[in-house]
Amino acid sequence: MSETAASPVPAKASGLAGGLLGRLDGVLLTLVAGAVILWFLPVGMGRYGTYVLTLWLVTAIAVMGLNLTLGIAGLKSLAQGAFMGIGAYITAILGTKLGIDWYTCFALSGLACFALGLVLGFPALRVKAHYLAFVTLAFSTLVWLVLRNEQWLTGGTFGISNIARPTLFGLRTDGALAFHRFVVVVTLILALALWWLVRSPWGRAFLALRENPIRAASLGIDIRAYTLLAFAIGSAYGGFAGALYAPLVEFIDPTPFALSASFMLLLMVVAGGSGYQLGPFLGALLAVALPEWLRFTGGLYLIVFGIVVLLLLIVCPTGILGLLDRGWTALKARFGASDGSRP
Amino acid sequence: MAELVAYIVAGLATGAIYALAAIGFTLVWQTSQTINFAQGEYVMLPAILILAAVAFLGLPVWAAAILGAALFVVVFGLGFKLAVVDPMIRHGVLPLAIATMALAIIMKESAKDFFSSEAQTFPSPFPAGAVDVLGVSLSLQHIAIIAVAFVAIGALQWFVTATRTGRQMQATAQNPGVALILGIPVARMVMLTFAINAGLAVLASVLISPIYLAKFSNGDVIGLFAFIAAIVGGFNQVRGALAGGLIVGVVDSLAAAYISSSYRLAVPLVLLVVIILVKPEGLFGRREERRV
Amino acid sequence: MTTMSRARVLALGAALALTAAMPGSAQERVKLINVVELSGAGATAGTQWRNGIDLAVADINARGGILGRQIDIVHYDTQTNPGNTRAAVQRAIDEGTYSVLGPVFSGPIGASMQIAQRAEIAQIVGGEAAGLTRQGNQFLFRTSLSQAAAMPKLATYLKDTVKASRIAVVWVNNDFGKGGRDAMLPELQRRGIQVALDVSTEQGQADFTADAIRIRNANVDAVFVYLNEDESARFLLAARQQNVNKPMIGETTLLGARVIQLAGEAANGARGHVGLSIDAPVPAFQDFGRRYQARFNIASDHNGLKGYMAVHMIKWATERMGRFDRKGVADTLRGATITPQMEPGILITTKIEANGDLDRESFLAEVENGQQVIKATLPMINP
Amino acid sequence: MTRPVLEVSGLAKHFGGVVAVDGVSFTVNEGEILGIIGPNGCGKSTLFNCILGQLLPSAGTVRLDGMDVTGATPEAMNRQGVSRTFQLLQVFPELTVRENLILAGQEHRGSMLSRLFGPGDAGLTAEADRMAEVFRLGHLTKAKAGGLSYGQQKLLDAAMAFMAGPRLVLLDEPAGGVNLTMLADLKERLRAMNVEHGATFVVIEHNMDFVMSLCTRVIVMVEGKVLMSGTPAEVRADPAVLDAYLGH
Repeated sequence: MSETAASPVPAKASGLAGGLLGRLDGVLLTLVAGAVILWFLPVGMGRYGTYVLTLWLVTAIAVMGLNLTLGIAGLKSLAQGAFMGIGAYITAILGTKLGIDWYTCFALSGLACFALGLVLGFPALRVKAHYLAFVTLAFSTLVWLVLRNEQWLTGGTFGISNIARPTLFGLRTDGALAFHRFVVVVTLILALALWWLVRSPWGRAFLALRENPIRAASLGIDIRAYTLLAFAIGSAYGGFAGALYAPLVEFIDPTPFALSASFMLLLMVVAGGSGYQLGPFLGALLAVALPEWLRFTGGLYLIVFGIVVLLLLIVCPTGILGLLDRGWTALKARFGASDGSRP
Repeated sequence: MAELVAYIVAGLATGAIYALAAIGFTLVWQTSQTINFAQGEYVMLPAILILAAVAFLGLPVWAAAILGAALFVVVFGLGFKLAVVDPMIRHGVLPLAIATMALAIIMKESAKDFFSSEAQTFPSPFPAGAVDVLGVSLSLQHIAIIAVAFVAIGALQWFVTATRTGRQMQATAQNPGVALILGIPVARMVMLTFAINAGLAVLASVLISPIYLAKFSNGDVIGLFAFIAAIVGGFNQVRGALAGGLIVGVVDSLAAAYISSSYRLAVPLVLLVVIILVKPEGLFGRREERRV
Repeated sequence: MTTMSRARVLALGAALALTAAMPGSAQERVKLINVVELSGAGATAGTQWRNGIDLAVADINARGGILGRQIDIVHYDTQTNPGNTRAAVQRAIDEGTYSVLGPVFSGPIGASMQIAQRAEIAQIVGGEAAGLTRQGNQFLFRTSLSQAAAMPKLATYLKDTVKASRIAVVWVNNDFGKGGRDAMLPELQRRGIQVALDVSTEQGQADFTADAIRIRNANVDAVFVYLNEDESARFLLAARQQNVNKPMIGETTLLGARVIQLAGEAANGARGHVGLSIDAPVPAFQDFGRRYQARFNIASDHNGLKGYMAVHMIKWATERMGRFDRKGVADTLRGATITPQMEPGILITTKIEANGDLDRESFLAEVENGQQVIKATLPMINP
Repeated sequence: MTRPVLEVSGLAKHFGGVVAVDGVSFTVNEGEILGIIGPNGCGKSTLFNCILGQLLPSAGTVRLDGMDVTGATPEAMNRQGVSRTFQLLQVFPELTVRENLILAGQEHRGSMLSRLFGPGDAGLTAEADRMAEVFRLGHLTKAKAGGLSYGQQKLLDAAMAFMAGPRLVLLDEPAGGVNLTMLADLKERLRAMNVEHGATFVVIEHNMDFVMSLCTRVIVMVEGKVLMSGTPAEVRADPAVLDAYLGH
């Protein structure tokens, strides 16, 4: 079972249930198994370890979205950090000022980012896909300015504190472990939704517009609609991640959503393996957990981190999973293919 | 009126710095499709290297400047090309762009951890003070920056259009494939553009550090503005990058003067978006080939 | 197969975290963890704070430690990011820190103060924003005056000494600058001083020329400058270049040794209110300044002093209790007055309010010929 | 009896001062296989791109089943039942043969919503496999398209053009670079599609034998203009054609 299959696996059966069975594959199994492991992993780990694990998952959600936009559909967005910020602020403001429950805030965060993605993508993608990078660069900084300047709404540089954590069936998730498990479930649901999406005809269309938009258009694929959707759905995942980030930290201010955050998220997509479904988890692990583990190197840990990332990219520009994929292919070639995909 | 002139001159001075950074940016983009997200750090670091040479080696400033500049051009011009760009370029624009982000982290953190987390004074090659021109008080340093930047860019333009090597470089930038067929040493020309990029960064660094003070975090703003300048001017033209830098500098200065200063940063960005919507190839860019 | 490898990676992480969380083997040592901005926007302030702490720990350990126990100091960088700060403070507590030191920026403090509060551990911070001590947190302590305490002194100075009636305010748009400005404006209004020009600048801003021209052209009596040290120096340089001949009034961040060092001649004439300054007419401060310069080859700003005092606050409280008691540190500090006679490392008599605010003497100073000259000493607000 | 499917009249395309297509008019009738030949650079591919919306024509009209579709987008043209291949190979190398075929057909099935929530193959696996079989690729459905031989990729490219059950197929040099055996296969398959499914074709081709043996009618283009049109026999016999093209 290869976890590295980026390309959609066609289903044999039709219908939702049959489709699910037909689509059973390495990615799905890894996601479910990973969720089970992560459910139990923090037991006895201390709140710090649990917190870092949770932060990793929350970051991975934002990276998953960007991976759809960039890795699958090939659109360069420099605003994923800003979308995360919009989600976090919607959740924090509605939650603390209006007392709206987390689930509504979560849905609204995703929805708002989806809508903003459409509004932003429409003019940007009018001419050429790579102008999206420039427009989102500007958007990112503008969002940050609004978050910082409009103190009446966002708390400005002082941020918003005391953001409540959600309750699930009357159970509170205030504790580190309870919230971690809550995030594991949400992450699994979002990852499964994306997994389904990538294997649907939509996913195939996204891939086609990344690989060869002119050919895709000649096959009747509505380039503009799919491009906008890929960007908007990816952005919505940024919003979802933000909606979890706010109650995780219980405090937000504009700094984690600045342009540099969008750059870091981009780095995570590429370093993990752009286009691979499990890449975002590895990329986020690299960016969230590696600096924490590197703290033993003392004050120079960020330099070490930078060097590790630089070397990683020089050695395998297609990211960690790209490297594994190549290795796996080489192994298969040596020992002969055992599964259906003959070369 | 006098006030307006002062704002514009100040804007032109910072704009000239952005232009130097943006020109290097477009040069490496043209010859090797490299988007250097460490461009701001490229302008930050030379001044730090020079100061470090003064502090740790006890060199006089002029010797430190020569050593620092040479070291920088070798390591971050040629070394960058060989060690980072060459192994990655065939995998497309994105992994390389991300690698330059990592490079930016390394440069910035190294400057901070191995030299100083604080701003440092940097000796000015030009006298302080101001001159009165038609009733407008203009800073000598600003005028000197504008003059030096223009001379440098003029020299670059001359080199590119009037010398054999320069024309070869230009041919390489426009079409490496054809250049190769014409017998132009493409690899050496590409190398040359990386060296020129590093050289321009050194110049920009030496020019601004007396005013801005040398500090590890200086690259953040300069990098962003150089990037904006390159897009505004059109990614594929030296002339465009020059104009883009100057426009962004002046717009920023005027924005600080006449528009809510907490949204000052927004003005060049809004300009950027408007230009993308109205003239996507940049103000001075060539229209890249087409699809309806 | 890959599921396995991922599990193994995570298990390894868990193991690492567990080892790290195990209490230190040294029974006769005390562990202090400093969580502070060593990279990102707060790196300059955070590095000074760390240096101050390192100097304090060296001093204390050289004199036999706290109650005979040597201090083990660990610094965790926050990248000036609230999420990372929270992780680092959580880690510090999981690793059994005796008290939490830092951070300095208000945002990261806001993100982490509940954690120390929940763990009932004292957190000694470098933040000055007025709001921090208004949330009823019994475990949060400052190391400097809050802006709410400092600004009235400055407003009075502007009114009575500078005799300004129209001023320009230049502030850095981060929590420090915005907090200071927001605390200052009502004080100015109360004293009938008009703010003719309100200039917001960016953190890390390099070019202040346009701001300086604006101020030169505004018809004001004085300029209130509330920027971080490096930006203050850049602003003073730009103002001098643009011939802004108005009195520059500010706080420690305008008059400090660092600013004078950087701005050179352009700093002359700057004046205002100084809380913690190595140039203050307090021998202990000056001695600290010399030793700091000798060790780190750089002049200390107020953050260096704050870090130094933070460790000594913990030392004093522990020795006062006569035992190591995490919660007790906070209880002992609250409402205490620490004098240099009781604890030389506190440098100046410091009164800790019930809410964690501080009260101290402070100074009015002016920069003359590249030196900070103290013109007057202001008494404590509630002695 | 024979209805015109595609009517092109006065179509022109200028690039700056260069006239690539200069007032071309022709009609394609249902069930016809129309060949367009001409020397390199005579504007054949530009003509295709103008008809199919890849380029905006400078002048002239394109009608499909009598409806004016001048300047419609490529995706709109495809939805109207016109599919095409490109001169240069344009399969999706990362996808398998089956997925390439599904991709070519999926936008003609169901709605956006059913494409999201419905089966991953849009119910097209069987049809894709059948089409692969038709184009002699049945044994390769699970292989990545990038790994096929050039000729096989050309077959796949052509097969993709038929997945949507098109009214009209425009093939841009389908025989280019394909070896003789494959070529016979391809020709036979195209003819079968024409006879069995009544598909209408326009073929741009250099390979004279291929065109002459496949097409029912041939247009000769020279320097952006139509030189003549007629049956293969007529074209072969025309001295002007020989002069302009065949003679050399």
